[in-house]
Amino acid sequence: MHRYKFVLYRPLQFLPVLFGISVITFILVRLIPGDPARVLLGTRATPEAIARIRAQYGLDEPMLAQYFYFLRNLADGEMGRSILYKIDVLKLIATRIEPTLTLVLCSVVLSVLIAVPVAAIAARNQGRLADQVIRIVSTFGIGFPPFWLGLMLIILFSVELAILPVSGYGNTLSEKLAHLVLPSLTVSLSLSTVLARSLRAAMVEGLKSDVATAARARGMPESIVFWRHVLPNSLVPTVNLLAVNIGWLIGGTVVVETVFALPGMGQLLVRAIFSRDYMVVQGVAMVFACATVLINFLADIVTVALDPRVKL
Amino acid sequence: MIAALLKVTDLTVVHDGDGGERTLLDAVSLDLAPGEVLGLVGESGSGKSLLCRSLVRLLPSSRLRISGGSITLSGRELTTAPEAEMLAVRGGEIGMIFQNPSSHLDPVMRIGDQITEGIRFHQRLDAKAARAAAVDILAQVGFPDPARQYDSYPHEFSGGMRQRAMIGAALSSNPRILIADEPTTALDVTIQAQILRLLMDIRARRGLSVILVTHDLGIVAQVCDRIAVMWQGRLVEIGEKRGLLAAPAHAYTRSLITSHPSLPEEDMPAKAEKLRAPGAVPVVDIEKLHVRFATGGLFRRGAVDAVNGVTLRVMPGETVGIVGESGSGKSTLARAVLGLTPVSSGTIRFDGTDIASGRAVLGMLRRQTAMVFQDPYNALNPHLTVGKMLAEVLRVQGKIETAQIPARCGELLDLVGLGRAFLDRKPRSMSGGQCQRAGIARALAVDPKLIIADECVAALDVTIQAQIVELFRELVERMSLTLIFIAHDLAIVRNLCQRVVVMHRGVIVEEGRSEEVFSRPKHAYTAALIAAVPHIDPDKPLLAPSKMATPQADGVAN
Amino acid sequence: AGVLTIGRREDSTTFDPIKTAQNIDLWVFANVYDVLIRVDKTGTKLEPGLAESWEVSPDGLTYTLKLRDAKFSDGSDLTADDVVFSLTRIRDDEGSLWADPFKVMDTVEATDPKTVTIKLKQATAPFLATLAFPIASVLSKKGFETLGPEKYAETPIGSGAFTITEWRRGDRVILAKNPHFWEADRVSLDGIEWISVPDDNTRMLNVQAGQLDTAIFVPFSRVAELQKDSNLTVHLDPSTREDHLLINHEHGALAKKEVRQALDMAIDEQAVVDTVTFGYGEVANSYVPKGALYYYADNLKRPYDPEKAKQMLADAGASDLTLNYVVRAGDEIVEQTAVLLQQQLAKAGVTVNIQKVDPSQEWDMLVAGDYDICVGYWTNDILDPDQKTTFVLGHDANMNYMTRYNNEKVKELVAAARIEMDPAKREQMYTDLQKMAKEDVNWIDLYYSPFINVSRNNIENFYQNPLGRFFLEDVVKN
Amino acid sequence: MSEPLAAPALGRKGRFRRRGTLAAGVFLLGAFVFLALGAPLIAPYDPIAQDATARLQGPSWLHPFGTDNFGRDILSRVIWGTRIDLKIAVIGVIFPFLIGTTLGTVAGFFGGIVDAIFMRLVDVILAFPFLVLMLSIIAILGPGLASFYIAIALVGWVSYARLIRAQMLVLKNHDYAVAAVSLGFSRMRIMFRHLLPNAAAGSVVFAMSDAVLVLLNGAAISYLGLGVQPPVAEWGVMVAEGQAFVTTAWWITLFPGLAIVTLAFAFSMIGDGLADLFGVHE
Ligand SMILES: Nc1ncnc2c1ncn2[C@@H]1O[C@H](COP(=O)(O)OP(=O)(O)OP(=O)(O)O)[C@@H](O)[C@H]1O
Ligand SMILES: Nc1ncnc2c1ncn2[C@@H]1O[C@H](COP(=O)(O)OP(=O)(O)OP(=O)(O)O)[C@@H](O)[C@H]1O
Ligand SMILES: [Mg+2]
Ligand SMILES: [Mg+2]
Repeated sequence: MHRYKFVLYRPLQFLPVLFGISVITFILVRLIPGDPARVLLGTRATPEAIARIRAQYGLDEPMLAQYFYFLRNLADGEMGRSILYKIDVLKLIATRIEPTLTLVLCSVVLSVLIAVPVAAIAARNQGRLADQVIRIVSTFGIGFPPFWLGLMLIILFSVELAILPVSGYGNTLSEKLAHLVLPSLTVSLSLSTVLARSLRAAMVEGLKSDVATAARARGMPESIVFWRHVLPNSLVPTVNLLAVNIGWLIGGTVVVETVFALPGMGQLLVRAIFSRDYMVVQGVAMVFACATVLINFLADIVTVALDPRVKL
Repeated sequence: MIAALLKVTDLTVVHDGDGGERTLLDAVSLDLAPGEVLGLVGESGSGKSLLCRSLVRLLPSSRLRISGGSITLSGRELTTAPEAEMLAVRGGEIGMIFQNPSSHLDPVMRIGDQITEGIRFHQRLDAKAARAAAVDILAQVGFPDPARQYDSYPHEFSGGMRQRAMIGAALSSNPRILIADEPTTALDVTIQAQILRLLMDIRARRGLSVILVTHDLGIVAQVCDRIAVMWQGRLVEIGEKRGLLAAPAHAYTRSLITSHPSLPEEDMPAKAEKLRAPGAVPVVDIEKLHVRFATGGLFRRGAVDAVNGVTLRVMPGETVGIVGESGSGKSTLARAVLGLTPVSSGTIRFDGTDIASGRAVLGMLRRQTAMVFQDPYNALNPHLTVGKMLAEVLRVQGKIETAQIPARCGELLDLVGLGRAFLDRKPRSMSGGQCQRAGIARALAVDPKLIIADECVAALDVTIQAQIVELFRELVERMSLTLIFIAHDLAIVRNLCQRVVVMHRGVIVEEGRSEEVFSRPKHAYTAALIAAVPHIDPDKPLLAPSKMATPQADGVAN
Repeated sequence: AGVLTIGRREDSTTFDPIKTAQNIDLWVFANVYDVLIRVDKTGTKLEPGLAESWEVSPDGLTYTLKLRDAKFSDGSDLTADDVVFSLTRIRDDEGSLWADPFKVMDTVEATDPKTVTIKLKQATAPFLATLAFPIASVLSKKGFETLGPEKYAETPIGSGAFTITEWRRGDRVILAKNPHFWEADRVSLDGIEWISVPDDNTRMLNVQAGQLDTAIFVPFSRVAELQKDSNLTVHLDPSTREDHLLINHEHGALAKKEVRQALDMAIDEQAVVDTVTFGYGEVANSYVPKGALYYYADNLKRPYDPEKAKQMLADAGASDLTLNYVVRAGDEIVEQTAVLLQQQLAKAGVTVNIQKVDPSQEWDMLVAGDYDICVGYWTNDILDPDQKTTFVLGHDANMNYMTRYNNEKVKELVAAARIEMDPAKREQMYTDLQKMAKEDVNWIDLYYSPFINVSRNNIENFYQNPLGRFFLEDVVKN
Repeated sequence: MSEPLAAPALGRKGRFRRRGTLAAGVFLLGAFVFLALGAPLIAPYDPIAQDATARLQGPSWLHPFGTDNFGRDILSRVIWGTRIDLKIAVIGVIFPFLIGTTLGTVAGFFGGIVDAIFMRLVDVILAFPFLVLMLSIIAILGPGLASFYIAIALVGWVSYARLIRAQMLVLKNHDYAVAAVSLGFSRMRIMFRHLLPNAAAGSVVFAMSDAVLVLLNGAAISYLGLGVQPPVAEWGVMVAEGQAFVTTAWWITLFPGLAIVTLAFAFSMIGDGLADLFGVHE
């Protein structure tokens, strides 16, 4: 089983990555002009009030000292306090993490569910009408901004047909799932396009490959050739593509969360950036980064599982 | 003659291009009796593979089409049979083995499952029974531990084992006819011999009919009953092998036979004279060379001793052949000599200077040596025309003035027998042989003292092979080159080289004048190598059965 | 009966009244906490809240408030101690964002369990109005001490009409009717959900699809369409919001009054009202909002006259004026105004360079004086004009709302008006201030606009007063 | 053994079909370039001229694509927008391409410690929430195209670098690379003259789909309020601004949206065509 031994040491490589991300976020958010104290106080701010708030959150200290506190907190498993919400950042994130996670998860599942059959149809009808139609439709999927697509989906499914909730998240599992259908669909429409294109290309190659020829020469019908030989061989590059895109996907949830009023981390992040809630930006960035790293790690495991040749 | 099992009459395959039809198979007729082995030979592109694929109606492109003739299998017409019926014929009646097992086996499916798949589909067995049957087949094709090896993946096997697995897959559905399209071209001689023997074994055990496609007349001579010769889409000649080899009717068959590089019977002492006087400085002087490659990951480190203590001296003007099975360290040795691979220990002296002693030496080495690579396509930059490529080398080497570069490029092409028209060609539009010549021209552009040719003919057609060998012979004579010629084809080395070095697992097991080594091999391994070469004379049988070691399934591919 | 769902742009940030300055929070406080003194529905008069009655000493320094019998949502009695605790906390807590307006309090004492006595350091006319501010909500001292500040800020104990049962962060705040509210029989709803739906379109669609009962922050562009929907009622409730164009008086030619006047004339406020507010706004003629206390209706409205403006600029030697217009990104209204003003000013020969920046950066630039013009808006927190007047004209720490406007006479008048206790005299003073500001063009008043909310027809009495308070205790859901 | 010689088995008709895709893509792109260059002549109105009498009008003969809330002609704005959007797509791709290709080439070629450091850097950037980076860079440098380009370049190069590096790792072991070493060519020459041209095909194809992603990123940034400065006509901004009117005046969003899709289509056709031509797949 030594092909999987990277599972043991790969996590060590996360550390420098997360460290790098913490440093960059830390510097970056503080380079942005704007002052959290001022945002907090609003138009009625007075200089004394601002100075008081800055002192209270240690914003008047030198940057290096602030970073040091940040690291020290991190070592204690804390991420500091939100200036805007006045609670611990980790607690805050804990209340917001679920919708984002489920959205990403549903989107990935849905994208794969869309991409595989679509790519299969396109590849098996390469160059024919079905293929061309899929190509054209998928270009639309990629070309229209998600905030527009999302709105159109709401108008169609929630207002006109009234079969799905307009926005928000739910309380029970089934409610949540119902609320996630349209957001995931919005994300999937663009993600699945990317996946389907790559998958189709791999499948077209696969159908022409020696492996397929050999299977046909053994008398295997086209369906077995496709599903048992071509598809498994096409999945590896697609999984990698998915992994690379996951960061982008997680980032992309921001817009979708806003359109669909999902109380997730993307919304939290945008509001935190605009109100210069440094600790929250940092915390969310770290969580996003961890998620990305973790998902890439999972993708590596899946790759190894899918392709016995791969060694990492 | 026994009633034919398979009968092909006037089979014609055309290609529907935009410029009209092109006939690829032109009224080919042949038949195959039960239990018979038919050898199909012919130059590259003559339609051998196409013929095989036509038999099971698996044409490589939708633009190809069977436009006439008939194929009958036990009296059943196949050209018009419905697709569903063909599913049963493919695999069930006619099994196929392909040239390149690495690409035809599904890399992500277990070897055993690929065999089971056919069994379950054709024989409708349940999973358990199918598995048992597959294990049985694996045992039949020579897997020493089939129950365990069932669960292995193709990449975990050596090339020879993969070819066995491929044969196993073809046998899985118990066909009556086996079509083997160049099943051994990618393998080295010893493995080739094993595979051929396995095929014959199976034929004997199962009473299969076999169509064996190959380039190598030696192979057909050894294992076939009848031989069919193809040339430019036509079947130009077919007949019982002895008769055909003794009295070839067609000009192409004759040229095939003459260009077949067999090991000569007697010593050829003429070459000995050319050895230079002793005392001259050796061009290459290798002493106790070790090249070790680290393998594995962080926790389980390992190492391969690719070259394990080689000492070798090559004198100016000498032609030295290095032979040995795949993986024996030949290429590594060559690369080390040219400073292309880091050396673990030992010294290499070029013209008396240690090449590890500084950049200057390396520079000199690069200006006085050149390498010709095994794979003619990969060794040329696909983006450069032959002319640009040569000009660049000449410019970087700076041995002649810029103004003379174009003229020199032309000369180089003349030297390797390519027309000047090739200056503007890119590798993609050239045949393998032409690419190889361009590669040689590039080596000559350096104006080297030493050329190392690493298996530079292995990938070529016999006829082209013969041309290239001839070219080298000429060059050595005309330009007083020193040549190190690496190959696993013993016959060629025997023809070209004065001295031969036999490598096995990173060490030199035997070394000496060619004629001596070949006629009186001292080392058992050398003997095995020589014995494994299929002779064009059917009466000189391939490899005595006793020599057939059981193959080991240890070969984890690199 | 029933639970009222309200869609709004953002979720609350905290329920600790002294730790936020965001309307989004204040508007919820109003129905969770009660205040001593309330502002009425018109937003111009004070009325009793938790304080049944109050007395102000003739020197204006001592306030005596009599508390009514009221209970917190946990059933405990509301006492003078709670009031003392709440008011001193605003002044003294180190995390308080509102300490400044309460620094004027010298002592706050519970003279008996139902009486609170506040002594001021100096007479301050707007003090009562300040007590009506949601910031001055009365917290439960005992509750605060047992729960601790953090927990209390999440699920507070108040004495308002509703009480918080759950806060799903980022999503919604769920309120239930407070049975202990002293006016409990006035309340018809079982509860309220404040739901955050950041996207304007989505929020409107939610109401249209019947998934929300009401939505606030209806964009001007959607009013006409929503009015056409027979299931919906669009509420255009008068507000104290005024949009204005800030001018940096310290930048070159802008220091000249004539130049600023010329700019005012170059701007066609009516066009802004028509284009940006779709006609739902009204041209502003004073910094005091229309309908608010002491608003001077006859204040000067400078006519739109680009030619004259051009002439005046030329006379002032500023004919090739180039202005750096800082625009807050992400605010549709502000961006649209910018596009419009740019073109209008161009007609008077003024080149306007738009510089779009994110909101907190905008604020930095204003503070640093790194701008020429910039659109801002203000909504009153309290009914007294003093707060805004001080910020805008009174030369306090804000450089007169970052305009750097400087007129000593105005400054003195602002200070005098603050301590003038006679309403008639005060009104005159504010009228003068409005005239003077207009003359000096401290900024350019653009327009007043209503609060626009939409509700489904089964919702009755959904109303927001000009200070932004929702009277949810009166809402009926059928 | 004849397989490698034969170019992909294609009839002339097949070749035409593929070339046709490429040609159609190039033609479409050419049309956009034409619109961009000829905008002053082609556009019927001034793209920023407001007309209070013609606000929010639906498509008509006078205004084929309708007008927006300032009475500006959408058609003219879409045509003028071509200038900005082509620039965004091109610049937003070229810099990441150049940076990514160079870094990827060097990392892949040298391997070892250089490559290890490089890969960690790539990991960091990949794991870094794109939006945080984008928003903060725009906030630091101020909104506007320049910041957008810089932000895109800082992030976008990673994809190219990864692609090229992977290719390099394979190609540098190819015989022709080894041959180049043995002929005494310098590393620079080998990396950039011999290996890079062979490694770049995949990236060029990817660049075509990347161009679309860049445009969409621009639109998303505009949606969050930090796009191009008004009153400049840019498709993403137009779609984002039109959001307010999407249920009442659909034409404000639809036409610029279609423009993005059409340009996307052109790029993707070119990408597909190039992929077939080079024989690479994404
Ligand atoms: N898919 C295809 N489309 C068009 N022509 C093809 C195709 N496949 C093969 N051909 C042509 O058919 C002819 C016969 O090819 P085939 O592969 O049968 O040769 P072969 O004798 O097997 O050669 P080799 O020994 O090199 O394998 C060649 O001229 C080849 O160019
Ligand atoms: N870069 C490398 N890393 C690790 N192992 C290597 C490397 N190159 C070669 N080897 C190993 O070194 C051994 C000798 O390889 P080499 O290529 O020299 O053999 P060869 O005799 O040239 O074989 P062939 O006839 O197949 O070309 C093999 O076991 C091979 O797996
Ligand atoms: Mg063939
Ligand atoms: Mg080798």
